[in-house]
Amino acid sequence: MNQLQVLLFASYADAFGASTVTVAVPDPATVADVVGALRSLPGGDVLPEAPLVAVDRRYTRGPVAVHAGQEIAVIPPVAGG
Amino acid sequence: MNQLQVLLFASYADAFGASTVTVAVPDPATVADVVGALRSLPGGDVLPEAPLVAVDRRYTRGPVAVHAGQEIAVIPPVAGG
Amino acid sequence: MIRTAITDQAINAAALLEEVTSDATGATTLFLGTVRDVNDGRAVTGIEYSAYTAMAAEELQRIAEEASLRFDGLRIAVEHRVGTLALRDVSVAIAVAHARRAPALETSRFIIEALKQRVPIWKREQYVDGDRQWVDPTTQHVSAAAP
Amino acid sequence: MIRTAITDQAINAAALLEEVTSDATGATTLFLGTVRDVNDGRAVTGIEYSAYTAMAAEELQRIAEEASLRFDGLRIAVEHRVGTLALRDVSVAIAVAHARRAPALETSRFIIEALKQRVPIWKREQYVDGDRQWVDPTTQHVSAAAP
Repeated sequence: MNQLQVLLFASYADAFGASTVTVAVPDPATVADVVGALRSLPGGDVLPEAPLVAVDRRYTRGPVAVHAGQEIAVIPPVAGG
Repeated sequence: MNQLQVLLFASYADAFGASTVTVAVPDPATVADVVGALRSLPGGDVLPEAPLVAVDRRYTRGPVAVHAGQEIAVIPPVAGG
Repeated sequence: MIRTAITDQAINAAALLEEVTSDATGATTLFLGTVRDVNDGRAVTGIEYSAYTAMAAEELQRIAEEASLRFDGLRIAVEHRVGTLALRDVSVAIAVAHARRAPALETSRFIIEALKQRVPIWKREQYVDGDRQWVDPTTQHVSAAAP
Repeated sequence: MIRTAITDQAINAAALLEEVTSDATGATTLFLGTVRDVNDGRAVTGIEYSAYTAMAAEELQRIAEEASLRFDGLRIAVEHRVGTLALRDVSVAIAVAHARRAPALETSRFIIEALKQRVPIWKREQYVDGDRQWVDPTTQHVSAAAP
């Protein structure tokens, strides 16, 4: 297992009660593993079926691998403008 | 015959050498009569086959009647903006 | 609200923005036409705008009123300047505000397109070599002007 | 030219207009998003904008760069504000200039639509009754926020 830090924002940060959480995931891990680990934490039911995940400040699509040292963020529905 | 004043602007005013000209037209007259009379004046060859004509500050379409007392203007291609 | 004007004064774009924005609007758009340095491949030093002022004012107002029928709650201010303008001077300003962006953006476009087709305003470009020519958009190039 | 920013300062729309307009541009557009007094039927007193600032800055820049590929000679300046905004405060300003109006108008629209879809910024509305809620555009209404 591997410890990964995940950034949270807005309604997700409120739900988890933190703007950063640490999750334990298999090594190697994918974005889906991170989301699955988040879902098991208190507040995890705020997450939709397929939340947006950004790695190193870019949106990911599909089964992307993640590893320690990357900037991983779960992105609530955006509402800029 | 009737005397009608016609307003000219921009390239048409330059071509006719005046911003107002008086034309003699049948009574009753139409917009086409006004344009025909203008065409026979010096500078009249500046006019396209169907120049835009405004009566009382509205564009006309088709065989509209005109009479003295109305504000008659022949409108060069507009270029606002 | 609708306000339109043909003016011989410099256009204050910031004032138009202020005028249309209200507590109820969430999107404000501004379109500015400005004098640019090249047209049709010739170096332009300025543009002389002239108008059939009485009709231009009425036609511009009619356009804004037609535009206002397309969405509820639009706020519209339009000014078109006449006279001799230098490079970068604003010839036309169209400010539109609405609760939502789509009506504001679409109305701005509607007004500039209609203005260019219908409002009796003409421009004579002044070139570096001292020549001046009336612009004829229907031929996509400038037509020879009387001297 | 392209300049984009996420800022916690008030946006100076007139400065953005000035920045994008050049001797070579003939059309300048400005889009402003402002805080309005009602959303989803509730009286709003202000909006708190927050961002994933590092990514928002990068994503906004990517959007402007994508937009700039669609037409030659675009000049683009975009600012999005974060922090607590009051009624009428400007949350986003998009200024675009081009020699001709169609590229300027279409680019402005392209940028605001992409920004709303992609830039990681969130808003929490503050209501007259003291309640606050995060806005979720994907559900077309506000979702309950943690207290």
